[in-house]
Amino acid sequence: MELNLTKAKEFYYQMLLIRRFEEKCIELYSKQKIGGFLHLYIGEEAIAVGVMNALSEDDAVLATYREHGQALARGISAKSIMAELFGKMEGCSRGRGGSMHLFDAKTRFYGGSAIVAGALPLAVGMALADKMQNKNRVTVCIFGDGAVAEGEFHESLNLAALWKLPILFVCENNRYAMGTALKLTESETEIYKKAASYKIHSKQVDGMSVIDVAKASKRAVEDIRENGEPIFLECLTYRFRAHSMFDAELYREKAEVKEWKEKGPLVVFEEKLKEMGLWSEIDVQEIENEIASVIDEAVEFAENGTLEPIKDLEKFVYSEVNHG
Amino acid sequence: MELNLTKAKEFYYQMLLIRRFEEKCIELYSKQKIGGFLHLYIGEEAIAVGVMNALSEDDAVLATYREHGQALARGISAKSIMAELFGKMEGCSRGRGGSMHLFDAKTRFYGGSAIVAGALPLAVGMALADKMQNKNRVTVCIFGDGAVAEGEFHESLNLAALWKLPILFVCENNRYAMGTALKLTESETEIYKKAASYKIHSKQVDGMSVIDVAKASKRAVEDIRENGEPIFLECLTYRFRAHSMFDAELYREKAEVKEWKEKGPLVVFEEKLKEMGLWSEIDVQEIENEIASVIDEAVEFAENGTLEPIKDLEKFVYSEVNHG
Amino acid sequence: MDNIITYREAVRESIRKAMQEDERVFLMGEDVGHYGGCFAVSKGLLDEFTDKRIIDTPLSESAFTGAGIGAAMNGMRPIVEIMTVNFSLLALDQIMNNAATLLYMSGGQFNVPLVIRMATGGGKQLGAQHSHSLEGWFAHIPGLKVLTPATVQDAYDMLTLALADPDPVLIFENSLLYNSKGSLDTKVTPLAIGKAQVYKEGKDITILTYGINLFKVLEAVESLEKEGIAVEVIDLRSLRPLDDETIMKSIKKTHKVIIVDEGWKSGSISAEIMARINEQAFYELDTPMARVCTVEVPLPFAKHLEDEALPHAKKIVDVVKKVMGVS
Amino acid sequence: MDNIITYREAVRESIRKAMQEDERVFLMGEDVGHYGGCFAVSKGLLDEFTDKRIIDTPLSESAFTGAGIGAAMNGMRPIVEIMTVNFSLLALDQIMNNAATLLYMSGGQFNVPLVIRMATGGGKQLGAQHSHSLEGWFAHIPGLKVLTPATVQDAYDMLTLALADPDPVLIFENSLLYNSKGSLDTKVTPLAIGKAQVYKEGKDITILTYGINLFKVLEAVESLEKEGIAVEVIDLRSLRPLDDETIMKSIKKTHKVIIVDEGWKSGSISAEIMARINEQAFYELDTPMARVCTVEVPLPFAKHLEDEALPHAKKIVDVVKKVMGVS
Ligand SMILES: Cc1ncc(C[n+]2csc(CCOP(=O)(O)OP(=O)(O)O)c2C)c(N)n1
Ligand SMILES: Cc1ncc(C[n+]2csc(CCOP(=O)(O)OP(=O)(O)O)c2C)c(N)n1
Ligand SMILES: [Mg+2]
Ligand SMILES: [Mg+2]
Repeated sequence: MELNLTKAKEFYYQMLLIRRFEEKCIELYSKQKIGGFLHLYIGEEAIAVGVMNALSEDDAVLATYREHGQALARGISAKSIMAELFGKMEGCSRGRGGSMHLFDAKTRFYGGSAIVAGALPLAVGMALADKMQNKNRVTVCIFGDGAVAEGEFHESLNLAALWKLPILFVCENNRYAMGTALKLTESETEIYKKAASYKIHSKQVDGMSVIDVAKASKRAVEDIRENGEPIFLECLTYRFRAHSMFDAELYREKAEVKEWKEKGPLVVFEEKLKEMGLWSEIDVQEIENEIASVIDEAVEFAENGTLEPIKDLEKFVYSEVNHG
Repeated sequence: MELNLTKAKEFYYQMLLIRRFEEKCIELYSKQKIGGFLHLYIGEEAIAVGVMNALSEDDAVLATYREHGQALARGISAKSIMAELFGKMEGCSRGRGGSMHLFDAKTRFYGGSAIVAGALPLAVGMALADKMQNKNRVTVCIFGDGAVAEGEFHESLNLAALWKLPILFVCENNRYAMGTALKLTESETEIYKKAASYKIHSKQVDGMSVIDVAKASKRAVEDIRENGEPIFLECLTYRFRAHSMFDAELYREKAEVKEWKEKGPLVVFEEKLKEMGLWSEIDVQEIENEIASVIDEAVEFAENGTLEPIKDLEKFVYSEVNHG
Repeated sequence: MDNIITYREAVRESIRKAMQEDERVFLMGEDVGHYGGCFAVSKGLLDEFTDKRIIDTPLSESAFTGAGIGAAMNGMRPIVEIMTVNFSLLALDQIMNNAATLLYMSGGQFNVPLVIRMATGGGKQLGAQHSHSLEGWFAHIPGLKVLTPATVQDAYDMLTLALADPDPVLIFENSLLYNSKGSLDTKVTPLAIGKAQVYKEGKDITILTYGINLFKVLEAVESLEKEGIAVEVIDLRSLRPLDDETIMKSIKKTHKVIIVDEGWKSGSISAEIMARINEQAFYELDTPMARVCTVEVPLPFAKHLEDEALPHAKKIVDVVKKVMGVS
Repeated sequence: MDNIITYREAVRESIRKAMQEDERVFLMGEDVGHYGGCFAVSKGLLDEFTDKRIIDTPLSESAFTGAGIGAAMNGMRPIVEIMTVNFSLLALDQIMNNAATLLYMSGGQFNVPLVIRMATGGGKQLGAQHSHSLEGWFAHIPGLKVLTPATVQDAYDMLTLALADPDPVLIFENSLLYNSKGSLDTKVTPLAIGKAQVYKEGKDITILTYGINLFKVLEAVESLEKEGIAVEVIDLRSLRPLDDETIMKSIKKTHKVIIVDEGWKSGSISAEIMARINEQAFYELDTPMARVCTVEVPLPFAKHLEDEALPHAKKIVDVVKKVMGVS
C-alpha cells in the first residue's frame, strides 16, 4: 500500500471525523441528548480507519459496543449514527440499538455487540456461509483485549482455523478491560501468540499508526481472499478516555494516559506526513471545517428525527412476513 | 519413582480390577441391573492408576462421566461404586448419582461430572481455596480430548496459570470425542501445546504405560506441591470399547481398535515386567481370584442394598441445617 | 399417503427432504456426521450430503450455535443440533442475547432464520446434569419460537415449518420418543406454528400437555374413561407462541383443566398457562386448575426415585380425580 | 441504631462486615478491585482487604463462577459478583448443572455455600443485551435460592443471610437502586430467607412485587389511595423459596391481587404466583388476578419505548382500577 496524498487526506479526515464526532457525543451526553452507555473510541481511531480501508463493499464487519469509529470509517453516515444515539427512527438501527448496537445492512455492518466476545461466533458463521456459498468475501471481527479471556474467543478461533474460514480477527489491545489491566487477566499477555496457538497466522501491529494498520490489514485481507484462511491482527493501542461515561479511572495513572496521548494516532500521523513531506499539502482547517459541518448536520438531523410510535414497540420481535 | 515388586503388583492389581469390574458392569448392564449411561474406561486403566499413585490422601480429584477407573484407583470401594450403579442407598452417591456421578468425601473425590469440561472451573476454585487457606494440597482434574474445544477449558487454564494454582490437569487423549476424531475438532491436535500457550508447564505422556504415567504424575505432583503452579499432562491413550453402551462405532476401523489393543496397558505392563524380570514373581491367577472375589462381593453388596425411600426424594435439594 | 415410521425416521426424512430441496440448508452439531447422530437421527446423511453439509463440530456449544446465527444472517438456513438441552446452557448467551435480539436491535434489518434442534427430557436414569426439560423455560424468551413435537407427523412437519420461518425456532425432541412409531402423511399441509391440536375431544375436563407427556396423558385417560370421565386432550405443540384460543375454547366447554408438563413445577410453562386461563377465562372455571409437573429436584439416578419425580399416568389420574371431586 | 445510607453503601458495608468477621469470605468478579466495582459497590475494599481477598477476574464468567463453586466446596465462603445478570448467561451451565445439583447428586456429601451477586434490570437505555430481568427465570431452578433486595435494610441483611446459608444463593441487585437511600439498622435480626414482608397494609387489593418495582408500586399506591383504594403491598423479597403463607393470608383478606414484576410477561414469576394462588386460594378470589410485567420485547434503546416496555406507576394504577372495577 502506498500512501499518496489522497489517501493521506482521507485517513486524516476519517480519524479526525471520529475524534470530533465523539467529542460532540460527550457534549450531547452531558446535555442528556444521548442516553445509555457511551464508550468512546478516542485514541484508537487509527485502527478503525486502517482496517476499513482494506475492505471492499461486499465484506462484512462485526464490532463491539465501542464501535462509533468503525461505523463511521465503514461509511455509515454521521447522520444516521447520531440519530441512533438520539434514539430516533432515522437512526441506523431505528433507535432500537443505541450506541452499543449500530447496524447497517447497506455497508454490511452487523453491530455493535455488547456482550464481550459475543460476536466472534457470529463471525465464524458469517464466514462459513460465505465459504459454503463460494462467495469470496471477508468477515472482519473486531474486539478488545478483554475478549481474549472468554471461552467464546477460544471456541471461535479454533473453529475459524479448523474450518479455514475467511475471517480477519482484529484485537484492539488497549491494555485494559474496563479497569482491569491485561496482566491481571492473561497468563500470556502477548495476545497474538495466543492466536498463533490455534495455528492462525497472527501478527502484532502498532495500532497508533494508521499506516501500519492499513498496510497490515490490506495484506491480511488479500491473503484471506486468496487462501480463505483466517488471520489475526493484534493492534496495540490505548483508550484516552474513561471506559464509559461512568468510570472514575482509579486503575491507571494520569502520567500513563499522558504518555500515550503523546503518541496518539493523529499526532503520529501528522509527524509521519511531515517526514514524508505531505503534511504541508493538507489543509487541516479545511478538514476541520468540513467535519464541523458534517457533525452539525448530523446533530440537526438527529434533533429533527422522529420518535418511533409507541404502538410499534412490539414490531420486529418477529419478522413481519411469517410463513410459519 | 522406582518400580519395585510391591508397586508392580499393586499397579497390575489395580488395572486388572478396573478391567474386570467394568467387564462385570457390561454383563450387569445387559441384564438391566445397571441403568442410565455406562461409559467404560477399558483400555485407559494405566492413566487412572498412574495418576492416583502420585496423590496423597489429602489431595482432591475431579473427573468425568468415564470415572469408574479413577474412583477405584483412588480407593473408593468396589462395593460402594457397584451399589451406586445399582442405584442403592449404600452407593457412594447414595444412588443419586449413578455411573456418571461418583462422589466420595472420604477420598476427596468430587465427581463424576457429565458436562464435558464442566469440572475444570470447579478445580480452579478448589485449588484457589487451598491456596487461600495455605493448604499444601493438589487438585487433580481429569478430562478427555473433547474438553479441549470447550470455552471452559480455555477460561480455566488461563485462571490456573494466571493465579498460579496447584492443579494437575490430566487430559486423557483417546483420540475421539464420542465419534468425532481429534483432527476434526482441533486446529492444533497436539493438546499439550495448547496447554503450553497459557504458559502452563505441559507434557505429553504415553498413557498406555502405567510406569510412564506414574513417573510423570509423581514428578508433576511434587513440582506442584513445591511451586504451587499448575502442570498439564496429556496422556495418549485409546478407548477399547464403544463410547457408551449406545454406540455403533461407525467412526473408526476395527483394525485401528485391534492395533491399539495390542499395545493396551495390561499388555505393555506385562512386557515391561518381563523385561525387568519381575513378571515371574507375579501370580496372575491369585490376583484374578482376589479381584473376582472383590467383584462378587461388590455385586452381592449392591444386590442387597436398599432403595432410598421415595419420601426422601426431596432430601438434599437443600442442606438439612438451614441457618437462612 | 400414510406410512408407519419412527419419530427418528420422521426427523431424518424431514432433514433430508429440506436438504434436497434447498441447498441453503445444512446440519451442524456434535457427532451429527461420522457418529451418525447421538440418537442416530442423522445416520446416513453424511454419506448422502458429504461433510460440506453435515458438519461435525467440536464440543463448542456457544461457538457453533453462534455460528448458526451468523450463517443464518448470511444467506444460509442452518439446522444446529445441540445434542441435548443440557448442553444448551453453554449456548444460552448466543440464543438469548443474539438469536433472539438481532432482528429487533437492528430495527428490522437482520433476521435470523435459524433452527435449533435439541433432545430433551428425563426418564433414562441419566441423572441431574442430563435430564433437563427446559422447553418451557426457553419459552420465556421473546424473539424465539419453541416447538415440542409429540407425534411422528409433527416430528416431520415442525422441522419443515421451522425452516420456512424467518426467525429462530427451537425444536425440542424428547429422546424417549425417537423409537416411537406413528403414521406420516407427507402430503398434508402442516398445522401452523403456534397452533395447538385437540388430540381427543371430551366434555368433563381438559388436559393440556405437549411432547412425551401426551402419551402419559393418553394412558391416564384410558383408565379415566373407564370410570366415566370424558377427557379432552390438547397437544399444545408450540410453547411459544401458545395457542390461547384453542385453550380457552376448551375451558369454556369443560370448565376444568389440568396441565401436564415435564418442567420443574415452579415457573413451569404450566404456571404460564394457568396465568393466562386466569386472565382470559377465569369465570369459566368451576374449580381450581391443577398441574402435574416434575418434582423440584435435580433428577436422581435411581430409577424408582426418578420415576416418582417425573409426571406419570397414575399421578395424572389422581389429579384429574381430585379436580373432578371423585375418588 | 438507625442511619441513612445508600443501597450501594449497604451492600458494601455488608461485604465489609462479613470479610472482617470471617476470613473465609472473599469477593471475586470482573472489576471488583482496581476499578472499584462496575457500580462502585466494592470501592475501597481492595485497599482494605488486598488483592488476596478482593479478586479481579478476567472476563471468564463461566470459569470464575465455577471457581466460586469449587472454592465454596473447599472451605471458603466466596461472594462471586457477576457484573450484571446479562453476563450470567455465560455461567448458566455452572449455576444450573453444578451449583444447583452437587449436594443432591453427591447424596448430601458436598454442599455449596456460594453467594452470587448480580446487578439486574432495565430502565437505563442499555438496549436488548444489557437490560435483562431474569431473577424470576432463575427462580425456576431447584437447589438455588433467589433473593431480590428492594430496601437498604435488605441490601444489607440479605447478603448476611446468604453468607450464612449452606447452599447457593443468588442475590439480584437492581442497579437503579444503588443510589437510593434508606435507613439501616444493623442490630435488628434480619427477616429470614423465604419470608415476604407486608410493606403496607390495606384491605381492598393486594399488590405483590419485589425489587425496584416496590417503589413503582408505592408511587401508584399513593395516587390510588387518593381515590380511596386501600392497597396492601407485599414485598416478596425472596423468589425462591416464595412465601406462600404471607401471600395467601393477604388474598384471604383482600380477595383481589395484582402482581408487578419486571420479567417478560410469559413465564414470569408472576405466572408462578398466579398458579399458586389458583391452587391454594382459588375460592378466595373475587376477580381474575392481573399482572404488570415487561412487554415481551428485547428491550429497546429509545427512552420512550423502553419506558413503555417496563412496568410503571401509571400502568399499575390502570390495572388496579380495572381489577377493582372502577375507572
Ligand atoms: C460477557 C461480558 N462480561 C462483562 C461485560 C461488561 N464489560 C463491558 S466492556 C468490558 C471490558 C471489555 O474490555 P475490552 O474487551 O478490552 O474492550 P475495551 O472496552 O477495552 O475496548 C466489560 C467487562 C460485558 N459487556 N460482557
Ligand atoms: C458440554 C457437553 N456437550 C456434549 C456432551 C455429550 N458428550 C458426552 S461425552 C462426549 C465426548 C467427550 O469426549 P472426550 O472429552 O474426548 O472424552 P471421552 O469420552 O473420550 O473420554 C460428548 C460429546 C456433554 N456431555 N457435555
Ligand atoms: Mg481493552
Ligand atoms: Mg476422548
